[in-house]
Amino acid sequence: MTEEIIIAGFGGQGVLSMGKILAYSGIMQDQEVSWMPSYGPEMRGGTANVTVILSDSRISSPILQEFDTAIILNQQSLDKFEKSVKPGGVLIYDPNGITRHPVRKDIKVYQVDATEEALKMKNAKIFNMIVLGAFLKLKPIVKMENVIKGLKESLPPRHHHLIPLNEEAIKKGIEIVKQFSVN
Amino acid sequence: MTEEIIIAGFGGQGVLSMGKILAYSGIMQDQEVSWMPSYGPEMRGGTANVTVILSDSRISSPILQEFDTAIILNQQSLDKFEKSVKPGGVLIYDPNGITRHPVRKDIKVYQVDATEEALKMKNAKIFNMIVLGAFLKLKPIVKMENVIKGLKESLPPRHHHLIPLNEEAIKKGIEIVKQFSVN
Amino acid sequence: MVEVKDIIKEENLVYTKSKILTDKVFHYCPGCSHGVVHKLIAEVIEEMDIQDKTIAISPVGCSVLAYNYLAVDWQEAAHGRAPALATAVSRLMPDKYVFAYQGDGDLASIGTAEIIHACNRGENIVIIFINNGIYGMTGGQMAPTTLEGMPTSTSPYGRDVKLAGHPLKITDLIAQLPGTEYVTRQAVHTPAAVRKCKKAILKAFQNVGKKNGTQFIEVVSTCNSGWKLSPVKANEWMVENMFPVYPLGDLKG
Amino acid sequence: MVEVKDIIKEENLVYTKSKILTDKVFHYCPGCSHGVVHKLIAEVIEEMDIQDKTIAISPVGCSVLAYNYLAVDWQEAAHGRAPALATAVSRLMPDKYVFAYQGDGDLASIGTAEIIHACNRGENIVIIFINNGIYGMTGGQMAPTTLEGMPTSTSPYGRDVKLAGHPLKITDLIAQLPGTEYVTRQAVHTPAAVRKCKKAILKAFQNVGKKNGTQFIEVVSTCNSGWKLSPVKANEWMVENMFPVYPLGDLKG
Amino acid sequence: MAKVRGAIKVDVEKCKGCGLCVVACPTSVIALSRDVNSKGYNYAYMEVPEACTGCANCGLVCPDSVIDVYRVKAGVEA
Amino acid sequence: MAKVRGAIKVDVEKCKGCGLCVVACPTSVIALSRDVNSKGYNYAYMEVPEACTGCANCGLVCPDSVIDVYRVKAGVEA
Amino acid sequence: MAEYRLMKGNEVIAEAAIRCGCDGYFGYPITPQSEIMETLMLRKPWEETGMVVLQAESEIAAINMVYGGASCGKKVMTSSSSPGISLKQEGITYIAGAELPCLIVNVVRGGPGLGTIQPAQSDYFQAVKGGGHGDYHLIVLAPASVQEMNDFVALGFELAFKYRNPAMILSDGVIGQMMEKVKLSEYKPRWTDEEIQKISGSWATTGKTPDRDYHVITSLDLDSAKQEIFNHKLIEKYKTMAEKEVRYETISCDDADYILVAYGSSSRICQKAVDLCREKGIKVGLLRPITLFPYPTKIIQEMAKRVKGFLSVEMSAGQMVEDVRLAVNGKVPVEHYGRLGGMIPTPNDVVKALEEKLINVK
Amino acid sequence: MAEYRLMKGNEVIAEAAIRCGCDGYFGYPITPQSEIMETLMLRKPWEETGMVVLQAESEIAAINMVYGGASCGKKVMTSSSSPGISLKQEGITYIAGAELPCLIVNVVRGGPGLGTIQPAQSDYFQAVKGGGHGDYHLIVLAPASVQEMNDFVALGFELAFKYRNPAMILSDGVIGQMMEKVKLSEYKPRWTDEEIQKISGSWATTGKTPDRDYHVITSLDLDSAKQEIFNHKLIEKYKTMAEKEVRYETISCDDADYILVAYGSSSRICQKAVDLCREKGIKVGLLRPITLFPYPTKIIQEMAKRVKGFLSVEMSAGQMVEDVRLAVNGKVPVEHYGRLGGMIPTPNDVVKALEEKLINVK
Ligand SMILES: Cc1ncc(C[n+]2csc(CCOP(=O)(O)OP(=O)(O)O)c2C)c(N)n1
Ligand SMILES: Cc1ncc(C[n+]2csc(CCOP(=O)(O)OP(=O)(O)O)c2C)c(N)n1
Ligand code: SF4
Ligand code: SF4
Ligand code: SF4
Ligand code: SF4
Ligand code: SF4
Ligand code: SF4
Ligand SMILES: [Mg+2]
Ligand SMILES: [Mg+2]
Repeated sequence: MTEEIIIAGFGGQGVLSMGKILAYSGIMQDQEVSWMPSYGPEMRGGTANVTVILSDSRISSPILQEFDTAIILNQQSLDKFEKSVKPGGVLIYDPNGITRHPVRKDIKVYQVDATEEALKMKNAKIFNMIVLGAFLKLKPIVKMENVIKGLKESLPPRHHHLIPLNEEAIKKGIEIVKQFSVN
Repeated sequence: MTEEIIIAGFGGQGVLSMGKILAYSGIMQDQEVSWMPSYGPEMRGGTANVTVILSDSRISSPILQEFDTAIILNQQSLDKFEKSVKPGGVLIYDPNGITRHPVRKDIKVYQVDATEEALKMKNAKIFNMIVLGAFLKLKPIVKMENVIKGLKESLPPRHHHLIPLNEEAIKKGIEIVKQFSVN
Repeated sequence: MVEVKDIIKEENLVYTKSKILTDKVFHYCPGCSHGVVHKLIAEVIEEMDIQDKTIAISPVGCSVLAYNYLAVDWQEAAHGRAPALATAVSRLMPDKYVFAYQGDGDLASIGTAEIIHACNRGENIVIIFINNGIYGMTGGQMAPTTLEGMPTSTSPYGRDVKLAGHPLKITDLIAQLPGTEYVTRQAVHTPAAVRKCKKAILKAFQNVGKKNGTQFIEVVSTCNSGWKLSPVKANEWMVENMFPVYPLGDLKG
Repeated sequence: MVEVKDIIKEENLVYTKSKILTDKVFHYCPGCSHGVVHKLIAEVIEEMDIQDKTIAISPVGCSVLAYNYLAVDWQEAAHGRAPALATAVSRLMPDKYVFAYQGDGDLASIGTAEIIHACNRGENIVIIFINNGIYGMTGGQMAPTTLEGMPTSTSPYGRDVKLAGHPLKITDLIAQLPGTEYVTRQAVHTPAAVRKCKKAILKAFQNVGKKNGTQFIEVVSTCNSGWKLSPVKANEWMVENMFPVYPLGDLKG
Repeated sequence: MAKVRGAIKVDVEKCKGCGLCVVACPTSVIALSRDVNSKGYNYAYMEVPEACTGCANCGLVCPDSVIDVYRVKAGVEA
Repeated sequence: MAKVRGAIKVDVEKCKGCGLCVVACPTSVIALSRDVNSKGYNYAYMEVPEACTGCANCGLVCPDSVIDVYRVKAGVEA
Repeated sequence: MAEYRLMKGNEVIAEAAIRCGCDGYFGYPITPQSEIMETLMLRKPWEETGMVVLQAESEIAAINMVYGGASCGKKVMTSSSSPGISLKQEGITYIAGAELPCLIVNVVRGGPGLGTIQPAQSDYFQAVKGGGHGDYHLIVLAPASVQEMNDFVALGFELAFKYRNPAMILSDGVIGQMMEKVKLSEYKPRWTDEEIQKISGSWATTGKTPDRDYHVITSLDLDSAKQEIFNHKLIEKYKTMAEKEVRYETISCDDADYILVAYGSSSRICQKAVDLCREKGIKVGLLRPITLFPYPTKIIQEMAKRVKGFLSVEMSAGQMVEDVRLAVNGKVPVEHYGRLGGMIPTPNDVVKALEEKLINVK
Repeated sequence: MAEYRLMKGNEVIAEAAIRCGCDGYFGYPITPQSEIMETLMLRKPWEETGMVVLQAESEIAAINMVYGGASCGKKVMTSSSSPGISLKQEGITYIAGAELPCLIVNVVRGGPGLGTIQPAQSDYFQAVKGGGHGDYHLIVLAPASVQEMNDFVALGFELAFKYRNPAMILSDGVIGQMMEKVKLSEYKPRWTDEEIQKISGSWATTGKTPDRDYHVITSLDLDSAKQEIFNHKLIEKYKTMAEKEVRYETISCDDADYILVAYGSSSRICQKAVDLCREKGIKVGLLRPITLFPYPTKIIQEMAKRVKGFLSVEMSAGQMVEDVRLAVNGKVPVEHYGRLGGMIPTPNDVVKALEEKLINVK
């Protein structure tokens, strides 16, 4: 099994840490993983993306042009990465702020209203966990228990009390993700 | 014609400028010349030497291991360069301060008491011109008129009034150089 | 009652962007002091009508892309070396208005030798020194001007003066060099400060015309990203913490 | 009448070469100040009995071969970088007496950033700064400390301050850095000056034991070769011309 | 007697919502919108336009030079 | 009453004839020789040995550390 | 399992330094490697192992601090990225000339000049041929994974001390910024003074004790004859390294008709390209040099006897390809494929280049 | 006759700079090349041609002054010797990356590190392969006589401006310190502002006038795709140079069985070695590369078809020999003979090496 994922959005949306938790989850179930961010000069704003690979065997290139799954959190990223999803692959996006929606018909497209849901849950910080939940619903490649372990590893101990909240958010994501029909 | 010369002595004895005048004289009679000094960090004292080549044809290596003529002005230089004179070549030295005299019998050895003569002439600065005279006596490879021209070119104009004095010194050198018999 | 739409008319315009500024959107973080200082330089160039005589040198730092924003000829220096470039330009084209724009890492750390010697030689240039007490561009590392106890990514527990030394008041040293004519420390956190800072920049550029030495303007600045504060809070923090160490005012000239 | 041969006896010896000095003959020109300062450092090390605790850093300059003369462990720095080496040594071996020996080209020109930052960090080291106003080793070029009007091989008509700036009083800047504990300016042209200078060096080394900051000793020196004067005349010239610009005395501590 | 009235025009797409103009305004004219522009910033706007005197303080401090300030002398109001 | 008498020993081969000791000597003991050593330097020597007080000034200023200074307390001379 | 961590290559360098008993790190921030110093500062190893961590005023100061520290027989290191490494060249040649062990990490970004902060491999020549003046070489290790970022810190120090020669880890923005799972090394204590005496006691400046002559660390010899002898000593040292220290990895080379030669992040991409080729039925193998100096010349010479061609894949305009050519010496064609300026080749790009440049050539 | 002067190579560099209309020199003293700046200071060209001469605070400042001056379309230069050139590497790669013309003189001395101040040729790699980071090249000219020290100043500037690329004169202590007779160039006036407009008006920072967009001199492009395009532009430029600018001299090569390849002062020694060989009846020729970048690869490839072997003679541990090998590509043996650390080979040494390494090999 190899799953090649791109997660892309604004800096500050938790793109990198979502990828990190996913990768850690993979390690928890003894997989090979890689996490390769885009990086630039340190300026607030702008876009960020990370390529995450989970695999049962040695990972060759950590940099990819095509992905099994694209997790898309803003318009620029959608414009950039929609075409990079492998035929038959999955694209998950948060429709908030999106004016030009996905058009590909050879892939499976899903929406997750994570922004809205995070607002409802009154915690912007769990936005990315809701998105992660959506992904896990569609691609249950890591077990929830391993995600929780991954969270533990990637969060500093002083933030461990937030794990239940994160778990809740993931579950919310699993719950609210819905197919988007391209027409 | 090619004449390959080493001039060696203490820094301050005018070794480099003697070589320069000789080289300039060569230019004055349309020869090819090269002048290659030893160099080191800038500290008073120590030894200095310069390799001068005058030739009717293009000069290949400006650095030599063997010389037609060695002009030697102190003990260290004698110790170092006596063996570098080509068989049949010429070694000219000032015996002042020399305790171990030349020993080679396959070369022609000459003495010039330039230190003493310069003292007599009450001008330490012409010491090297006396030595040059000695050389020219033995190897009249440049004409006196070209030496004078060479002097003019190598001395800054404000020192041109010293040229007659230098000429006199050269003549003194021509006069006093004498063969030294190695036994 | 005057309506807003009646006020917003060409003929009533009293403040707008300098024509020296290009249309490009600053890449700076929201609220970054760099933008304000850029604007002031642009206004001075515009008012002095020296666009054709200005040669600007940008540093390596957040303002590395400053050349995107002011429509004057630019040279992009190596990190810390802007004063060397400026020296050559000013000597080779003595009638130009040459200014170097530098951050605190650029000027007071890697470029210490270059700034001291350019100022000591009294090069006829303007130095604009943006002291935000941090390395903005590379992600908020400690600068020589970082305050005691101030956390940065390379002093996560606060600058420990035992390990890293005290904040370097480089402007105080610069002021003592006979080559500098005008040395001042400004800020741009309030409208009044902005006005004063602009006057200082204007004076510096005007002085360059008289060729009496180096003009040095430190602008005590915020890097809200590096400081991990909102822009407004960053200004407050600066007033409270930076100003005591880097008091505003003219040091010379 | 006591005969000389009766006086010259082991038991009457009152002054001789320090045991820390090796048997090698200094490569320095006759009368060069470097020799005197070497001797004083040797005497201090001997008197403090810290040969095994001393780590010396030599610069690139005439004193590049200083390691031939003092029997302590030496590191030969790159030109201008002695303070960086000294910083690392002192931090990695905090109980050592680390000193860097630097010329004026080395310290005040190419090495400006390194000396300012080492002093600003307050590294626990001694800096011995030989200011002879010239680049001795490379044949007498202008140094940052060369006096106005002073001829050198790169200012053959005398230093023109319009082109080259004023002599840089780097020690004055150093004294203002909070990291320095003791900053003094000495000379070695007379027996009295030699005695004073030695006291300063002793104090500096002793201070290192207390770890309160950087010790900085400028020795206003002659380079008779570079100055093209006899050693005796060079001392006179120094008193007349160097001292007014570089007045002797403690600047700090 | 004439009173000075002002107004500002914010380049909404270029405003980064830093809020510096908000605190700089002596008459509390400006606020940040709840809406965001296409870059995701809550841009500045005149919340209390009638209080604006056209003093240009907001323009002076705006790091992104996105505020134009206008001023007129208006007649006394009732 | 005891008078202090001194003497110096110069390492002639290592002396560079700089003359600094000559001017440093308060009692003008030292001069430079007319002879040179093997390096060509006119080395220092005691020209007026009886004037030496062993004050060590010469030693202090000698850049090449080639002067040893000796001192004794001697009886008053006639 | 629990022993694995998910970390960035840069973070791992810092962690590995602490764990291998490094005595001192001296650096200056630059993207994409600032996390090395940041991680160290966060970890505060001075409280734990006594390791010194200092942010220097510049790369030049940093490399000269390393010079000073290495002179004391200490395990010291620095890290930077391309422009900073260019600034260190004088210091590096001094350290090589003084025969000192130390570790230098270059997390390469695109050049020339300020260039870009994205990954590149265009500093190969500088690292391998000598960017500083004079005849010297660094030991150059090219990690291709985060795990190797860990492993090569200790290995770099080991080789550096074995040969009294500076070692460089030539990494790039990909390996520095990416996270992978990594098994960190066990903690090794820093060397005690006694151990330093044993290892480097014959030359290190630790203070002259009565039982030994004083030590001098220098790269200077004004006497050219002696300087030449010293240079020959260096040459001999490099020869020994070439005999004993060459490291490389081969993947699917045994039956290969064509060999991709690639190091670091390029080799990761080439691994996938090998798979793609094999799927297509093209017999391709990958030679991954691990030591770039000494270079795996012999294995290439041997391969050259039986393969049809080599393709050197580098994120550069063609640098390592020269070393491949020098090894192959005309036996079979050697071509180069590269992406530049921070761009990263794709496995498909590599396959295409192989076909165009070597396979489909009449 | 009267037009000939007897001058040191270093002095000639200074004189040639003034005469070719150089606008500015920025340097820092270092042996064996300090005479360049000293001669300039004595000549005071600022009074004569307006040329600026400035002693910088360091080599780093000097190269960055050159960077600033070159950005203005001015003819500017610097000079140094090996350690100083190492310090300039960051500046050099910036200048190459910003595509600026300038002249850099390296009067090479022995390394590594502080090494010796005697002549050497061990900076070949640094000059030719790129001592700074990133994919760039300098135009490298190797004078073998004082006359060429004169000629290559103007030539260096000419090529630098033609290609908007930094040019380097790679000389050494022999050529810098020796005097030979030299015919100095005629005085050419410095370019006027109008001429600069014509030559460099499309890019130089001379002040933004209303008739043009403003100019930016930079080597930065954060967008890797654009940076890659730029890198390809550089590669194309270097290819053009390789086609058009290769310069070399051949002596007695027509009937030669063996070719000595040597540049700069080594070539002078090899000239004599050729004579010695011919006296002995060995047919030897000398190929003297004048441009080291671009390298005379083609002529070597041609020669390789008919000669029995090449000997690269360099005052280095074997650097240029790699370029000879790359050209010969295995056709015939290529060997290296070198002296190191400031030592200079003798013609006899060269003959002996030729016999041992190439002729008497079974
Ligand atoms: C030689 C070199 N070293 C380091 C860097 C990395 N670098 C880029 S900007 C910067 C510091 C920026 O800080 P500052 O000068 O204070 O400017 P700011 O971003 O705060 O405005 C550094 C270290 C570089 N580009 N080149
Ligand atoms: C990087 C570098 N630049 C220049 C030099 C040449 N150099 C050697 S010593 C020196 C200056 C010496 O002057 P100073 O520091 O004043 O020492 P002094 O000889 O006067 O004691 C210079 C420029 C060098 N060795 N390395
Ligand atoms: S990082 Fe700091 S200095 Fe840089 S743009 Fe952001 S706020 Fe400004
Ligand atoms: S050149 Fe000057 S500093 Fe150097 S040894 Fe001679 S007198 Fe001393
Ligand atoms: S112009 Fe003055 S009053 Fe009006 S919004 Fe701006 S700051 Fe407020
Ligand atoms: S100061 Fe400018 S950028 Fe900031 S919120 Fe106000 S208008 Fe927007
Ligand atoms: S001071 Fe020393 S070296 Fe100089 S003359 Fe006197 S004894 Fe000789
Ligand atoms: S010891 Fe004193 S009195 Fe005697 S020679 Fe020396 S300086 Fe003169
Ligand atoms: Mg800053
Ligand atoms: Mg000096």
